[in-house]
Amino acid sequence: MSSDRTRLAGGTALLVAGLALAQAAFAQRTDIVVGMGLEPPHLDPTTAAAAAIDEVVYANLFEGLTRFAPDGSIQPALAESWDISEDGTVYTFRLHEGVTFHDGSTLDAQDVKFSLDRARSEDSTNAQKGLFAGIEDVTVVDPLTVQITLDQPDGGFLFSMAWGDAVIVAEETADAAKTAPVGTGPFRFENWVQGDRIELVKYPDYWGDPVALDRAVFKFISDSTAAFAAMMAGDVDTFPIFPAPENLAQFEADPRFRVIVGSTEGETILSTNNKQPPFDDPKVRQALAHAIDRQAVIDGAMFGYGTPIGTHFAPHHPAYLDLKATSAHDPDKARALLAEAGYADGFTTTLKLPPPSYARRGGEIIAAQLREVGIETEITNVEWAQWLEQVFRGKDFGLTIVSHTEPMDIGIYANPDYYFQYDNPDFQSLMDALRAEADPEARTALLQQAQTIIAEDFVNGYLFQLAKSGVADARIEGLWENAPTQANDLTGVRWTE
Amino acid sequence: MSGAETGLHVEGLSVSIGRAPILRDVGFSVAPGEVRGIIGESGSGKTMSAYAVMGLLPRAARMEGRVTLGGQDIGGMSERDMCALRGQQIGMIFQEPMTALNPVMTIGAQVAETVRIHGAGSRRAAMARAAEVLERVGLPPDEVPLSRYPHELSGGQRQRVVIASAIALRPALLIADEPTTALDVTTQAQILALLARLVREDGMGLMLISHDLAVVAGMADAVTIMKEGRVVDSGPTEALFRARRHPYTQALFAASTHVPDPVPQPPEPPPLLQLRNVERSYVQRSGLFGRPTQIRAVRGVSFDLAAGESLGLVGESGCGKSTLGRAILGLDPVDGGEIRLAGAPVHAGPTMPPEQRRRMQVVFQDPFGSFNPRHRVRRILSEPYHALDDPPGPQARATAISDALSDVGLDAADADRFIHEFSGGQRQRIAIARALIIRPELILLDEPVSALDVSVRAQVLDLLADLRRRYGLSYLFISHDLNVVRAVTDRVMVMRKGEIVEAGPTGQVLDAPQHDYTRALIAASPRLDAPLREGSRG
Amino acid sequence: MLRFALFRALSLGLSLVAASLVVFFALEIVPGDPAAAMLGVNAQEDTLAALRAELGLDRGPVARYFDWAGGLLRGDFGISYTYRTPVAQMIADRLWVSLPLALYALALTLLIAFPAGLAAAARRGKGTDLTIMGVTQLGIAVPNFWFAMLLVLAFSITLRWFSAGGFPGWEAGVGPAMKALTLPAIALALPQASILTRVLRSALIETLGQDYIRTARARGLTRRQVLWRHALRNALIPVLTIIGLQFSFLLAGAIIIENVFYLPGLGRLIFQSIGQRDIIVVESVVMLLVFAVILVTFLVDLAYAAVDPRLRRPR
Amino acid sequence: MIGADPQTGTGGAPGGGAAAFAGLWIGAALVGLFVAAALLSFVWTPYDVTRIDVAAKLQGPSAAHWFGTDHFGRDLFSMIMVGARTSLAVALVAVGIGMGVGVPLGLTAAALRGGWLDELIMRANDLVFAFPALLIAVMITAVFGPSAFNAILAIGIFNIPVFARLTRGAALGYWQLDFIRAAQVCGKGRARISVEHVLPNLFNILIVQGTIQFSLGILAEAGLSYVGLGAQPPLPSWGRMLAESQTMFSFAPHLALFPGLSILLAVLGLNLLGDGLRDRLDPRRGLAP
Repeated sequence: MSSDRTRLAGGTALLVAGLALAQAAFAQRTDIVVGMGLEPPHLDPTTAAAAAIDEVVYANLFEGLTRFAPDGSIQPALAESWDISEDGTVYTFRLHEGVTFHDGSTLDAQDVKFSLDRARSEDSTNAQKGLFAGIEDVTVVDPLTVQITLDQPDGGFLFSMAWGDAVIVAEETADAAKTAPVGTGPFRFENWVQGDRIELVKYPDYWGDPVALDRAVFKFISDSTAAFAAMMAGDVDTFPIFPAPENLAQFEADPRFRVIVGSTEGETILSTNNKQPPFDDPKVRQALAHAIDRQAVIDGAMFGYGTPIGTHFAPHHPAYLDLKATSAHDPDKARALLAEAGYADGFTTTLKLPPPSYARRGGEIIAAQLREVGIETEITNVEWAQWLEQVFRGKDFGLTIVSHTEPMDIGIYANPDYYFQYDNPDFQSLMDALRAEADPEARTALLQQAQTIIAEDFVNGYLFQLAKSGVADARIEGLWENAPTQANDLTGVRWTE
Repeated sequence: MSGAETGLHVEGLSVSIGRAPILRDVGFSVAPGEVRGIIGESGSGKTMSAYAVMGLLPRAARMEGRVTLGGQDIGGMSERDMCALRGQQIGMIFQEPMTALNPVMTIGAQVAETVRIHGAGSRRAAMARAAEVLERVGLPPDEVPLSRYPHELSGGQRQRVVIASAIALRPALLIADEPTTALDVTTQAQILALLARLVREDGMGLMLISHDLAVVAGMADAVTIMKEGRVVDSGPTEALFRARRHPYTQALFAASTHVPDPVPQPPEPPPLLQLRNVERSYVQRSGLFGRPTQIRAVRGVSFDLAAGESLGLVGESGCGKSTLGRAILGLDPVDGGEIRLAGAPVHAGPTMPPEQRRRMQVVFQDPFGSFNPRHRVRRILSEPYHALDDPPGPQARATAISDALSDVGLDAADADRFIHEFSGGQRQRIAIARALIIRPELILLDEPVSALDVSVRAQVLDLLADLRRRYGLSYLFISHDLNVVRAVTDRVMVMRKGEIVEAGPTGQVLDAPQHDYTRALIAASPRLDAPLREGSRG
Repeated sequence: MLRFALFRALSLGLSLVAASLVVFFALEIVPGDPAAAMLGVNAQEDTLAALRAELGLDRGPVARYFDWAGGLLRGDFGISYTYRTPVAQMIADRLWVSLPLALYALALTLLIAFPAGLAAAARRGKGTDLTIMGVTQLGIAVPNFWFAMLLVLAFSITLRWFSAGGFPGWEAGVGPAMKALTLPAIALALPQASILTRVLRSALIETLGQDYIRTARARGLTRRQVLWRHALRNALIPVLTIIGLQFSFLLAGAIIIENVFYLPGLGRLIFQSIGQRDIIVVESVVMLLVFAVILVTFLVDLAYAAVDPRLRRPR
Repeated sequence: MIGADPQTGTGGAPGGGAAAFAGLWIGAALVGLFVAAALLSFVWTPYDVTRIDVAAKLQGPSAAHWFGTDHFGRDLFSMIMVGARTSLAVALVAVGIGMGVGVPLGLTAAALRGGWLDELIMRANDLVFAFPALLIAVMITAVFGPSAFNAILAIGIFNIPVFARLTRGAALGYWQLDFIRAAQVCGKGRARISVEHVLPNLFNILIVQGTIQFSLGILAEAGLSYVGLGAQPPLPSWGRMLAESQTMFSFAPHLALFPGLSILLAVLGLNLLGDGLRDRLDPRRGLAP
């Protein structure tokens, strides 16, 4: 469809919506404007990493075999149920009946096979191709049954299938998904005014429980001030991840708004280049850890929102171990450790900061704290693209601050090529063991052991768990409190008055 | 001078700006049909008197005295009433026709504006009236359409447009402030004739302001001579010219007719400057979208200038005399022919050898643009040393500078002053001193006295003659003023459209011109003895 | 005339070629890989290579320059790396915000500057003049983004007369769209109007000192008539120059204001594209803006001729 | 960030006399104040601007903190002082680049007026002029990353054609004058005449334009820092202070007030000074009677 027609259609729809709104002036509102900081580059979650894509389409437009529930647990989605073979390598999924795509075609097992094969193929551009690495074969048993064979047991397979990158698309529409996504969710794509907003409308033939909203608009406001103004002026109904924690107090004080503070999977860390001298010396890393006052960072950068952590693990997870004491704030000890390591006069290193305010503000505070113990930092603010290029791929950095938002990602410490370049064979074999282990209690023990190792090796400076601090009109209910994955699931959202 | 009901009467007019008096007790009158010449050198207050009559004095000025026009007291009139009066009762024309017209309005609209502004008819009627008036001033619409813009007209044509807009409503009084000063002599004669005709036909009073006695002499019935804001002499033209009662009047006459003592010529001098078939053209682009056109400014000019000779080059503006001067100085290359100085060819540009450079110097017309305002006189005078291979040391230099200054009648102490501290005449003396300091053989004088008042002009001409005598200099004297050329040159060449049309000993050429153009030039030149020759006028 | 037009067109074309070379090769060395930016931290090397091939990034810069420049000539700006939509389409959408905003701000600028400049020139040295000059002095000195913040605080957050930003799109109607552009246009226009007022005033005062003004006064025109009939048109030349510069500035330089009001305009597109290393978009937008500036300069040249007959072709 | 056109500028102060005089002195006083603050900040500020004291954050103005504290508990007054240093230094060096490159280019173009080098210089100028300053800055920072140095470079590059055009235009006027011709008659070359005769006469107009570009530079630096393309932390900069405090504007107005007013007053001061100098050092004084 040409964009003119799109615009025309959008205009008509808006007009209709406006009329409907006028008629039902006192009735329940059935539309919502959701504010987001970043605009997605496109709308195909299976070919890009951008969180913004999932924040629009996850659970709203696209669905996978399984899904994350608001509490982070794994729930069935398109798969009604599943069986796992004794040895844990064969998964048989039973699909819901009567599921249709937004173009009217019916979802069947062939679509599941296509989606998974596409994601793991040679020329796949799936950003999380690793999720599918264990799949050996996907077979269609019958139109509503699909069988997936893994090369080895994987305790996290259902979890992997819940990711936005693993949603099910139809072969006919997959290539057009970037600009005209066709999924199975309760909302279908309607319009995208680039640079401003994306509009979704209710899909009447949705297979699951009908949703309360008729219309959802995602509005992109990258500037925190503008975000504040937009909330205050009523242009936006909710900002699930409000970019400026400093304004939350004002919203809290205003009865029109409700502040929703939950947790995310984002471990915010002072990432340290373990291969770059002097950080290859554990004493230096330990000094670094003791130089940091986590609470000051949380207070200064996040205005108090955030949970301090002592290791790379989400505090809300049952297996979490509180190891903060290992790296308690102690500048004197830090100085002593530096002197022991031969840096009595301190040293100078680089601190590269990506755009989010936790990094930019946190970086300034940490730079000041490090200066107290004699470590000078040269701050460089970088865009994400540069961060990926220089820091993540080029490993050209001393320190950086970043929030690792993938759920359950302690496994990155087992990859010696990962950008902070921590290479510990003990930890690596521990992770291998975890991967093969299905017993929950044994897994917890292994996970706690892993947490302790990286905390005591002071691999990185562990700062805090990123809070999900959102704002919403007080009359809206059903928004996610926590963020087990990057999503704005609107299926349960409704206006109360 | 009887009835107070008609004409302009100015009595006891004093004007001051701040605490500085500009006019002091000025009085004169202009009867209907009368031409009143107001004469004075720069700063005499003649223009300010005109502004006082027009009510166009600067805002800061304070005025006292009585000004009446046709019995009406206009001195104390409100601005509103004066606006109604200007253009209707009094018209005024100005010195600089090139800038006196709005460049973005057609000439028809500007003439018609006088009519429209005083409510005399519709737009259409006003344009018709403008066409009539323009025809009357010698710009018939079928030759010069009303839709022309000022830039498409010559200076003389523009001045005619200004006159048309001033007389469109047949005012009782026309004020002309140096109306021909910026024009060539032939054009000047035409404009003066036009003004005389209009005065006669309309019975207007004309207040003709000029620094040039000769211009006024041929036109005015009565003359008022002003100096430093006061009237020093006044009376009917013939009587005043004959009597020359006031010392200042005498001085003015003396300066205007001044001829320096002749300089003896050496016998059989060798040629110093030789030009053979010199050609010079330049490309002109008219306007933003104009097609560039080749202008042949100098066409096949040949002449010899002997050592110790003063050679005049006369012609009207645009005839190519300045272009030729630049080529001789080696500032511009020639496109054809050859220029030789002391036998060696002159090449333009930095390749010109210093021994050639030091043989000639130049004095320009503009006493303001001729000097770097940031430099002291000492540095200005030192500049020609650049042309020497072996410039003198500081001691010799200081001596040379004070000598040069005393040669031109200035004080050695002036070397430490900046140029803006000097008057126009003093600046021309400094320019001469600069030209003199390296003792060149040839000095090119490009209109050196045109911008000077007559009394100063006479002194500078004396100085030039004196220096020539003392140092055996040769002059190439470029001028548009026949009287000046007659006073200071041995031989003269008449130039027209890039060609020399006549050349010969000065007296011979000016008294017995052979070429028509020379004759026309001489006929157009205003003559100081006009009122005396023609006898009294009506 | 024809020769001049050809010469002008040729020099315009050469400027554009030079500009395109500068833009392309300056941005060619921008660090950062659009493919990496799209695929994020967990991307695998083969995935990245596949994407780069898909985007045509595996080819040499010279080949890509000719692709891009050749496309520009045909009006084909290429395909955005990140959005995978035609760049021309994206630019057209954004232009529908930036261009009206620039025109709106320019209209406000003219509406403020002309009366103010004329009033100040007419009453030179009087109270009106001093007041206008004082206010414009402040107007020039105030950073426009700060002024924009103050406007949002006053009119959006406190008074709630205008929305704090965003753009409903022209399909929402001309009224709402213009309303959304009002505060940004004011924020842009105030400093520009201050500059133009001062330029107009000094041009008028300079013109009022010309000989032909004296001639006109001698014809009996009042000060006011002289100002309107003679001074204004002659003062337009420097004013046109500034208006041309201002339009270019408003079109290209509104980046900051677009950020404050989160308007989906060209300026924000540039920032966003740089962040995503969508270099082809950056190159095309920069080229478009440069083209606009060159074009405006050319139009201002033509406008001179309309105002000043001396610059027209001689008859 | 416009008004850079050399031919027109922003006009003289009204009334000429008293107002211009007052403007000159008010301007000089404001500029002097900021320069003094900037210089003083090298040796002394009330507090260390790099010291973060989160506990003392967001305090309003008080005797201890004259302008209050920011969201990290840093003393705003100290930051304004150091910010003055950043702003003035960036703008000054940028003007220096513009003059240092633009003036020689303009002089050369005027000396060789009509020649191919003149044409080349002026076309190159037009090309640079076709890139709005912000675009240059965006491109430079896209390539080299944001820093105060790159901001200087961007503003400096933008200044080059401004000075080149101004210099050429004014120099062309002088090349028409007879004293240049007199110097040529004495055998002086174009280069020597440019330096000896033309350049000194351009000082006044260069000073005036320099002042104006200086004020534009401060605005530009503020704008660039505001969008994050200017001076990087921890070095305080007025524009970044505004950007960082923007979200706190509604509950801590002093954070936006003082940096904003600082920019306003510094630019105002420079403009008043420039206009005053323009009236004082009328560049045409030497040219016409």
